[in-house]
Amino acid sequence: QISGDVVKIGVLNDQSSLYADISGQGSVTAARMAVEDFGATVNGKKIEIVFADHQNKPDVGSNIARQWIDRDGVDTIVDVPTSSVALALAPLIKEKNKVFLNSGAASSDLTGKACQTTTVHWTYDTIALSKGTGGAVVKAGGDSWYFLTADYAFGHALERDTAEVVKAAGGKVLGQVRHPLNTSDFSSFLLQAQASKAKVIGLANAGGDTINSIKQAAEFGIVTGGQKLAGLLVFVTDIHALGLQTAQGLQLTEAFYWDQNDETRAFTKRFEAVMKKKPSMVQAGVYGAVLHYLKAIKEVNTDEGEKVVAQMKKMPINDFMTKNGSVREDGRVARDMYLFEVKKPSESKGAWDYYKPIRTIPGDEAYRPLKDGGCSFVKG
Amino acid sequence: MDRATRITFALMIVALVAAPYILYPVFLMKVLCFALFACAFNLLIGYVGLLSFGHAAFFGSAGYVTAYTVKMWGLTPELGILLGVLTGAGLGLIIGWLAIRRQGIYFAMITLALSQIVFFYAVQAPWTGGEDGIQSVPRGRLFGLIDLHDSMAMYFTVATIFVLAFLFIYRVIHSPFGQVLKAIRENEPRAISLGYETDRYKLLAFVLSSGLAGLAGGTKSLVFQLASLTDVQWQMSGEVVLMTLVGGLGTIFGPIVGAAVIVTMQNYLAEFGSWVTIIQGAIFVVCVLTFRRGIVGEIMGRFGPKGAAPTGGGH
Amino acid sequence: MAEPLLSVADLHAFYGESHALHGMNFDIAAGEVVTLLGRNGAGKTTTLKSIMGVLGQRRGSIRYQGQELIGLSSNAIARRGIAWCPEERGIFASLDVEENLMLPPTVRPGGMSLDEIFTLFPNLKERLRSQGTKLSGGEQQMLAIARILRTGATLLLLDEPTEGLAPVIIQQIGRVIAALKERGFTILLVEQNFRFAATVADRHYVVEHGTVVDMIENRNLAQHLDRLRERLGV
Amino acid sequence: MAGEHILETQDLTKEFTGFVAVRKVNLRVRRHTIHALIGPNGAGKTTVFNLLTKFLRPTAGQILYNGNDITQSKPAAVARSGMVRSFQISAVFPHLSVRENVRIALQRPLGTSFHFWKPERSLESLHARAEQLIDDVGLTQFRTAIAGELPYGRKRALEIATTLALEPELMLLDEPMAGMGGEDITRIAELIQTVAKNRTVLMVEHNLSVVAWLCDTITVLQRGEILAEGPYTEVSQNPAVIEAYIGTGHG
Amino acid sequence: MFELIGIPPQALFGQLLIGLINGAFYAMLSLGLAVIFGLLNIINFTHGAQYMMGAFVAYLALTYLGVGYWGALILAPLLVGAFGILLERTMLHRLYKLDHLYGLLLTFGIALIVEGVFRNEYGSSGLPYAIPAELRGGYNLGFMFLPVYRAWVVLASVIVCFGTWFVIERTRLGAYLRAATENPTLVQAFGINVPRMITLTYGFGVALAAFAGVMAAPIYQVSPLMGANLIIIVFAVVVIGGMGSIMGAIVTGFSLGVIEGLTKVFYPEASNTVIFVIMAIVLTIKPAGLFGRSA
Ligand SMILES: Nc1ncnc2c1ncn2[C@@H]1O[C@H](COP(=O)(O)OP(=O)(O)OP(=O)(O)O)[C@@H](O)[C@H]1O
Ligand SMILES: Nc1ncnc2c1ncn2[C@@H]1O[C@H](COP(=O)(O)OP(=O)(O)OP(=O)(O)O)[C@@H](O)[C@H]1O
Ligand SMILES: [Mg+2]
Ligand SMILES: [Mg+2]
Repeated sequence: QISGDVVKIGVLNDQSSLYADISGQGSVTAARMAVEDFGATVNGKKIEIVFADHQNKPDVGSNIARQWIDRDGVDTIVDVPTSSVALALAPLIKEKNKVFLNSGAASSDLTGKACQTTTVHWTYDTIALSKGTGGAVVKAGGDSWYFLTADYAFGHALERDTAEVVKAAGGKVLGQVRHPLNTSDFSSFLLQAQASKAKVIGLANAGGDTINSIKQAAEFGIVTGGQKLAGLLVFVTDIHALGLQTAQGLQLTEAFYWDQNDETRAFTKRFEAVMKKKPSMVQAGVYGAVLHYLKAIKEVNTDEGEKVVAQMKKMPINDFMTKNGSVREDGRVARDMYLFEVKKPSESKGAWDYYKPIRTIPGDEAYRPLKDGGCSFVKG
Repeated sequence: MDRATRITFALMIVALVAAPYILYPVFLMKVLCFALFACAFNLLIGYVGLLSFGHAAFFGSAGYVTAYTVKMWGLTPELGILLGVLTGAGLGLIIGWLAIRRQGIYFAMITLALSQIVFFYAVQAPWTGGEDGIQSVPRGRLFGLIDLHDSMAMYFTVATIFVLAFLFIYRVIHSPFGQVLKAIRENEPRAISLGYETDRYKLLAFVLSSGLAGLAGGTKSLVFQLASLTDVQWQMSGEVVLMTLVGGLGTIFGPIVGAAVIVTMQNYLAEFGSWVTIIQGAIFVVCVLTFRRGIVGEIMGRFGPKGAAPTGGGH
Repeated sequence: MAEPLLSVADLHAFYGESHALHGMNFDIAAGEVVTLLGRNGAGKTTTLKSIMGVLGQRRGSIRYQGQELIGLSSNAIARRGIAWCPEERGIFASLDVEENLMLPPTVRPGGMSLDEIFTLFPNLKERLRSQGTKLSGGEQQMLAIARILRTGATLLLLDEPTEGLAPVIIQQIGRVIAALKERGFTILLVEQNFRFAATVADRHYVVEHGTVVDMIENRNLAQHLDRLRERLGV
Repeated sequence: MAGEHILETQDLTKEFTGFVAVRKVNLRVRRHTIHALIGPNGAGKTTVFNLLTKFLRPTAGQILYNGNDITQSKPAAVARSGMVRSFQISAVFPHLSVRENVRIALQRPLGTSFHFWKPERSLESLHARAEQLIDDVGLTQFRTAIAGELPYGRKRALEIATTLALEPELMLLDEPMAGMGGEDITRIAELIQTVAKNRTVLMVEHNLSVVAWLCDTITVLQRGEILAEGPYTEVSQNPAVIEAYIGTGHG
Repeated sequence: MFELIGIPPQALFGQLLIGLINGAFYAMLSLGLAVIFGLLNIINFTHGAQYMMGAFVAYLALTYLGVGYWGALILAPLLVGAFGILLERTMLHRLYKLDHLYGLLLTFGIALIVEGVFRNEYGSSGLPYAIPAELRGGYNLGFMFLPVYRAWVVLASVIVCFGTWFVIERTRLGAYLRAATENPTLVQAFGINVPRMITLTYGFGVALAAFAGVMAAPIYQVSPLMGANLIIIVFAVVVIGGMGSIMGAIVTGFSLGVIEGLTKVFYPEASNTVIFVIMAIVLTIKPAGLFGRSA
């Protein structure tokens, strides 16, 4: 019952712009490693990998997805950073009864309002990030916030989720400024944030916008002036782009850091052999997701989306980055998240030695409670 | 139509009928939508000499309107598309009216500016769904009968729309109106001194073009069951310029070829990942340097009757 | 007769495929004023363009002061002391009248001074500050001539300099040309208005279909008048 | 149909930033005459043309055409009302054939010019007339030639043919003979004479022999003001005119 | 009345100053574009990429050659300028007689290639570049904290802008350049080597972009796409100023910075769009832009 007698895995992500570094070819490599470790076949059927660039555009993404499923017999679509693309694909994949293993996208709606029985949201989401970073920062005394928010759906979501966390933890939100995507100069917004006298400036944006905000915050003496920055969607690659000189002291949440333990270092070593750089949490997540998917197929011996995902939800997850995690009913993968702080240049022992761990956020508290998601098929 | 055109047209029809049994229909539909879009654009640049850098506004907003009315009001596809066309034309009337008195690059820029304002609206307005766009739009039943979720049915609907629009454009170009347009492109003051209110002719041409762009946009949003910011972005306006140029500016079949080439490129290059843009760039460079009149333009220049080739360059 | 200043031999010129000059032959001695007469489309302008080197495709030979010009770029040709006043005047819109006037670099000493120029063309002096193309048709023509008088070039190629000029101005131009001849300038003049040509030129070449079909000395123009009339169809 | 004057201006004035090109000109053009506007370069002739045909708006003054005030109307409107101009710098549609050039002018009266749904065939009825006009200006062998490649003089001829196609009541010709060889001049001059029979012509021309030959009335402009007016014989004797324009001993 | 809008005056001063600073950047960037368009009639869509190259040269010079910021300010314009000259000689020079479209398409293609190559080499999320030690810190103006580096940006930009303006509008060379844009054939027939002049001009325009790139490196994200996002805005600045008008580009650059700055306070969401609103308004009122010579 394996369609086309081959299990075809389609890695669909940003190969050419904003998120190419955190996903891109790296994710493809991660997927290949997973297949390798699983063994080239599942129940005697070959496993193939294809990949493509969705340019962060929903229409391009869904176009490729359709083609893959209708014409090329792809059985699962993996990674898909950029919430808008992910949200466009989820229903499509469900309609075709294939599997959607999302590692790259942030939107918590994927397992909330927009949940699908064929979707698994693997690595992280806006809630986990805001809970991790937001919660921790408030605990550390940063109880008044001002948001720098990208005026896009994901920015709003990030701001909304974090604001809730902050309020829940007894902090207050003094205001926010919504900036257009791809703004090059943030000094004006930063000045407004400064004027708000908030203790913490939450950066509810991504990629270049985040980097520019942090760079210019340093330049305008925001941090030395006593205010703290909280990057809500920051990847290790962004830190690399900033340099420790500017990024030091920044607190952020990730699901994986290459230098956590021997297992992660081992994985990184293999990954680096191919990619010549360190893996991001998204890429690490792709590995885990693909491996788990193949295990599920092995059990149920079919590639029908619903069945496979149902099986994935039955089995616990255990790999180098996820310890006894689980796929929840709504498709959310519950696993530990980690709060890090960026080292000072003096503390760093070399290239890519950027983080020091602050605390681990256990899976059951890191994510949104099942019932609050508003996912249609979650009963109770 | 002259003989060459007739033959090419016949071949095109044959190809359109045969294609879906060989190639992937959704891909073909994408090509057709963009071909139509490019033809609409070419009507303006190729035959009036107006370079609009804001056509995405018509293409995209028509897409939104069609998607929204079909999804939210449950309109039938044909009505949805019709509304799309009207949106395009209406918007065209406003933007055209503001822009039409400008010359050359300034015309391009004012259209760009206005389309960027449309884009801003699309980002801000709640009903367009920000960068998520309007998703999982039902294709519905054509005239309440034919179920368009069957991709063949959808394909032949799109193909029909395309052919009709193509014939319409051909007729416009070769109408008395078309003649005046040519004259205006060649020497506007002279056309005025012959008693033509050139602005009105240009405006009408602009509205026709934007309406057709709307047709393309509306149809596309049904094909992909999605309307998104991509289609209102200035890059989209740029893309249609590229398609037209690659195919052959001011040639009747050029835009179609151009669209086919570019879309195919994007489609099959997608697997080259990060090399896509490089390859794309290289192709544009080659186009401009080696066959500037565009694919079709060059062919006509080489084999076609003398003077048949479009006139690249000028002002 | 001494080695001519300019000698054109078997000159062919092309616009794309269309063959405009079919073997022009003529020469000009230093200090002479020579006209090319001919109907519209005969090839007069094309001849000047070929000499100036602004027309890419040309064959044959154009020798100036004994050196071959074919193969040289137009700026090199200009530096050898040849100046051109085009048919369509070529006044620059983005420059004001003064800038237009001062634009051509001086290639030789001995050009006219501004004062001399202004005494010839009083209109220009009044309009120095206005945009070049805002001048009237005739004023533009004057400006186009005036600016090459400054450069000190020794061979002037004038393409229909009297077109659209008022009789008084035409007479002025006539005087200018005479004055220039005095100073030893050599002038190749393209004219339609042969009554004017007769007042200034030493010799006339008659051009038809891209070749020289006749040459008439100005002094015995009288007896050949009918021949010329019939050739030009006046 | 008001009066013997088809065109009248009252104190027509045009000022360009700080420079008066046309000053209080009162021009009267009698119906069915050929009227010449001459004057030194920069006198304001072309500007007057541009004012009459609304390509420039007057700073002050009025323009009456057939008795009604057209000071505020649009260029195209003026052209449609039967006052048509030609340009000093020749104006054709370079990439169209000679015949198409003329046809463009002919098709307007059909009133189908906005009909984007009608076939081109609907214009073929015009070819006969077009070719006749082309023959009239002696371009017979150029009918199908591309206008842009005609030599200068031919372009002028074509332009006149196009202007004639509009059956104008009043033709404004700006230096129609400029850059033409004797042969063409004669032909065009005769042409003008024939067409002038049942219409009015106002022309700018520097070629005095042509002016003398063709024109009934001559207005001499200088520095934007009318210097003299009258028949050629009279004007050409006027010392002021000789001094300012004609000069001694015919150019 | 500021309070009515809810912004205390001194904060507003701060915003105005910031606006001016950003304006300095727009001015510097649009300058090169204006020069190139004005003199070559080419809409140089590679400008963004060349700006990016400038920033990257700065980074590479630092990491591999140990050449610091000041060195880069010289080195980058030279290298990138040379690259520009290469482009002009090999490709652009074939396009002058053609419609703007072709130049735009070609340079756009080149931009894609360049950005693609850099992305393959250095990834998309960018590279670090710190503010040079001499220019760290800032002045406390009471109503705001003015980083030294920003002050330097303004200074440099003002010098570069007015230097360029003077050369083009007030010198003989400038007159040649302007004339050459209109009728190169004739200018060459006057004895001026137009092709070489044009090549050098393009090189200069590109060098300006690179210079701006180096200026940007310490404060903006240094990534292959840093220019792609900017080009359209900068281009808009040039258009508002009037294509090819140097003064126009400069004035518009600065004033736009200020207007954008205010928008960032009163309607931040629109701060990227305001420029287009202005462009629409300006072109509706002044068909050829603020300083444009209307045809
Ligand atoms: N740009 C061009 N393309 C094609 N043919 C041209 C071009 N310019 C001129 N010709 C042709 O070359 C021939 C000579 O033209 P040229 O302008 O030299 O004639 P001319 O004697 O100067 O006429 P005129 O007295 O009208 O200036 C003409 O037959 C003309 O048709
Ligand atoms: N747009 C303008 N701006 C400023 N001055 C102008 C403009 N147009 C014309 N002029 C000036 O007005 C005067 C009259 O110009 P006009 O073209 O009417 O002269 P004209 O009588 O046609 O001369 P010609 O016989 O040489 O064509 C000239 O001095 C000219 O410089
Ligand atoms: Mg000539
Ligand atoms: Mg005139």
